Amino acid sequence: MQKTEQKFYELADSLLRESGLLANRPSWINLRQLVHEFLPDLLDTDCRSHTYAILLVLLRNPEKSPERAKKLAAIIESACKSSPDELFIDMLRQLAPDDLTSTLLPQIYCTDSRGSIAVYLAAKIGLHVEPDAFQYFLTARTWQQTDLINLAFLVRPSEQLKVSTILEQAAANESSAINREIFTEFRHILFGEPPQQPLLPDIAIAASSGTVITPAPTINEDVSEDPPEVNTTARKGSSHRAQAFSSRVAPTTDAKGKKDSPGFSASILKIIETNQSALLVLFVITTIFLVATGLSKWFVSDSAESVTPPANAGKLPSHWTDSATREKITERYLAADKDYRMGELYLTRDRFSEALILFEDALSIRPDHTLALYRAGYCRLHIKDYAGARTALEKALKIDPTLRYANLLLARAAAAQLDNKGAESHFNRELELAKDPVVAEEFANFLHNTGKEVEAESLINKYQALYPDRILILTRKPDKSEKEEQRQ
Amino acid sequence: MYRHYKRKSDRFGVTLVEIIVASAILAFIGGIVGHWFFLQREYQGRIFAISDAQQTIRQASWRMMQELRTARSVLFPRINADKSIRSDSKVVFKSFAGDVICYYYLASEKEIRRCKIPNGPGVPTADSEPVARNVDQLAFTASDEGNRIIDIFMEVKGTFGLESVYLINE
Amino acid sequence: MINNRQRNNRRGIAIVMVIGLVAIIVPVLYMLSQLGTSQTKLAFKYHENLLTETTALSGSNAGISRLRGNIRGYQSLTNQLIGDESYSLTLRPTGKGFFEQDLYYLLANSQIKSHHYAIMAEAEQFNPQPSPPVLVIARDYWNTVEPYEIDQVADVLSMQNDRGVDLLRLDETREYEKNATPDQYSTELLAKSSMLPAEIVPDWPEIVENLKSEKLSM
Amino acid sequence: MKKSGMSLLEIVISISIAVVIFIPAMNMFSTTGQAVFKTRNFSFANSAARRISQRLMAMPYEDIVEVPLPGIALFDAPAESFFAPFLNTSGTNSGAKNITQADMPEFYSYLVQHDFRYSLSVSNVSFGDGDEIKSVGILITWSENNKNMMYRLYVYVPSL
Repeated sequence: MQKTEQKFYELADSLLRESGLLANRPSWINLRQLVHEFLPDLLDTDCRSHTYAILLVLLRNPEKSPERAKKLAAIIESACKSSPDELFIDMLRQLAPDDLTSTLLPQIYCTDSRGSIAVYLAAKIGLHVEPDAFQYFLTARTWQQTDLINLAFLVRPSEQLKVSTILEQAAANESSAINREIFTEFRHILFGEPPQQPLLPDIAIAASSGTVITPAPTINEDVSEDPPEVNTTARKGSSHRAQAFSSRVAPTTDAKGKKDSPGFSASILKIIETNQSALLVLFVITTIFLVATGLSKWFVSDSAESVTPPANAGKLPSHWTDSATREKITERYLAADKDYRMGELYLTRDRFSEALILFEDALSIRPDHTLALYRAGYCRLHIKDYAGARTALEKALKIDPTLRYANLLLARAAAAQLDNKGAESHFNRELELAKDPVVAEEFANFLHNTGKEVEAESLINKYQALYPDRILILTRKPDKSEKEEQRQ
Repeated sequence: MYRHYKRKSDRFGVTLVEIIVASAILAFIGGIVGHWFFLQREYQGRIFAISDAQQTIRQASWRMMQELRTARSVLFPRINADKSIRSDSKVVFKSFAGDVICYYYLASEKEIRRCKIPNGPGVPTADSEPVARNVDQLAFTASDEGNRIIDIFMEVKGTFGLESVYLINE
Repeated sequence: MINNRQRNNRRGIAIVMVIGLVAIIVPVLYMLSQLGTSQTKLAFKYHENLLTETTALSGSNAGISRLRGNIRGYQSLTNQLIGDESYSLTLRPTGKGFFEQDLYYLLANSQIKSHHYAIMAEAEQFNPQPSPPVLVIARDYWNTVEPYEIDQVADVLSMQNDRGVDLLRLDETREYEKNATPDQYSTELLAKSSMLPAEIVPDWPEIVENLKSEKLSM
Repeated sequence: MKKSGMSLLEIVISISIAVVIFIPAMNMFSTTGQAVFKTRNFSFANSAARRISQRLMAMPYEDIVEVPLPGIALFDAPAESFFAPFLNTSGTNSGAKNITQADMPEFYSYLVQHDFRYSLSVSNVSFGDGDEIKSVGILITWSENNKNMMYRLYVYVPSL
């Protein structure tokens, strides 16, 4: 039996070295006879390589028989799990396009390495598919760049435009962004500068680390044609290496097993290589984190241990920051404040003239002291210097338009000068700042006393509704004498 | 014919390698963030402690001050015979209504408590809830002859509270 | 050339980073920042609380000063200032005393944002001499953080009622003090010693002694 | 063929984003820490000012005098100031404690570290015959992150 097997391999090797269509080669008849007579079902399970397995199927089964297609499919699927050799590729070239479309092309849909290798093989043997097929291929799985380039070889050069158009339309109707992207990328590859020959997929490199597979120097564009004339020495060399490879790898056909041991560190390296930039960014972020940790430690630390006073301890700084208002406080500011507060003390006794002097003193140090301006206006109003009051109050409002009661005092000043319109507008402005019922009551009384009873009534009603707890009343204008009596 | 081979489920797959890379990065970031957090927790802890301490001091001070403000006389502590100041961990005073009120520090529980002793018939009653908890140190200091000023010094976890109350009523 | 797998990895990393940032760091920092802000807010609230009290007290002092300066009659002064803070002051006459002195309710109020502080006291202003200052006696100060409007009769009545409860109790304690002899008074108080918290007991005799020495006699 | 990985531009952009996110984020944290410590100082200044304001009510009117800036330190304060003597749990003057390194080390170091001081700005108005009123500005100053801070509290004190 072993002898027969040996005979088969010898005859098969010579057949493969011969040229022309398989069936027309001199060794074909002898080999076929051998297989039919002595090897009816031998080698089905332990064939030396996928190349011989295919040859065996071709020798045994008639063309277009379902059995032939089934067996071919099984062999090709198995072959796609490992790195293909040139001999096998040459063998595929001998297959009819019909055999290939039903056996090799379905493998392209596989998500694992089979898909990549199937595309590579199809490109390598110059298989072409119909233009409308590409959109299905592209959406069936995720595609690596290498696979896409190989897939581009499956497009007939004359049909590139057509494929592109179809993909463009498909992209327009596609909802998935990933698919649209892949369509576009494939179109770019089609019109870009493609490499001269199909690229061996990444997975194959990783899986067969160390094995070099010499690609064919030229590519036959047409499957139906005879295999191209190739340099026999090169062919020999490659076939030997391929044999050596297949004999070494063949016993462990499980792809995963192959990947694990020698491929792991390589794949880690690959991950690091491919994610170099991302890792760099991570490194930078980490550094920032660590630096920031140090910084925050420094910021937050309030070392209770140190008993050393600050460098400027006990010295008079140029300014302080008010901890409540964040204002810049200088000695000048404090000096003005002191005068202003002294003025306030006089006001506790209604001594307006003395107070005014002090407020003016404060203003001579700090002309933008809003409250001193307000108080100066207040004093001037009481000593009946209405014009002076207005100037001071308007100045205060210019600095701080939201200052409360300044508008009220302006209204009083205007009222005292019988400028009813001015008074009204100041009253209104004051009420815009705050809906103060006391101000509203005063305004309503002012309106009442100037003959605008209706407005006065509506204002008082409005504020009465706003402040139901208070009693707001319209009163008759108090007599001068009454006011004086209150003051005594 | 190609439509036949279309396998939708493969379209958005994630490979083992991707998961490994993603989790490695996540673990890396997690580690860094964790480390950072660990360092920050120390400061955070301090900040929280200070924050709590301040709140305790404010609440306790305000509560005691409000009652002391309208009180009529401080009964204890009072300045020493040689007119030097005197401090104690409790304060006893006659309230606005004439009753005897005591705020005292319970060292074993680190609490400030309040007790009301009726000036007249009736039994003393202690408040069920303490005025403040986690107080490390408390001292009431009398410094004036009129018994109308009482200083409060409190320490909660390294944060110090200082108060004085002037009794407005005679 | 960027292949698909790499692109997916990068996208994955980007997503992980973004999620890491958003899910972990941002909430933590937000929480921490809230802590800082809430602390500042609390400190400010307390500061405002104390400031209203100090300002109201100053207002009350200003009121006494007005009475001493013999600025009499119904007064309602808003927006009086001390520092940057304002207070309101109201002198509400309540009648005449035994010695023909004028009696007032002296009301001072300060408000900063939502914090109120009102001080109410009874003030007696004796008959003015040919010129001020006039003798003024202020007593029974009472305070509240309730937002009373001191220039409103209704609110002043409410304040009076609130204070009245404490004043009634004051009458009781005063009665008790007056009716007991010093020895009776101290004995009864010393008897409470057994019911006191342990912290007070050692100093109780001293406290009772102080109470006894200040006991009202008439 | 394009080159694998990220372009320099992408790296620069991602780093800038990282920096832009992390630096303010870190600042946010340290700001929080600072805020709490600042708040502690603010609250303390607040209560120190209150302590003085309350004591002003009880002390003799004529003793309320100007204390010019930079003021008197709260630690190692001279005798008979607002902060000295500070505590005394004994029955005699000899037992009085001050805010010194020896008597109250922790409190002392806190005050020294921030150089807490007080000043008084006194405005006095006399209406004659001993009828006077003072407006006292209580200024508490301290140092915080090399910044000079001030807390101000004003109070009226009438003569009796």
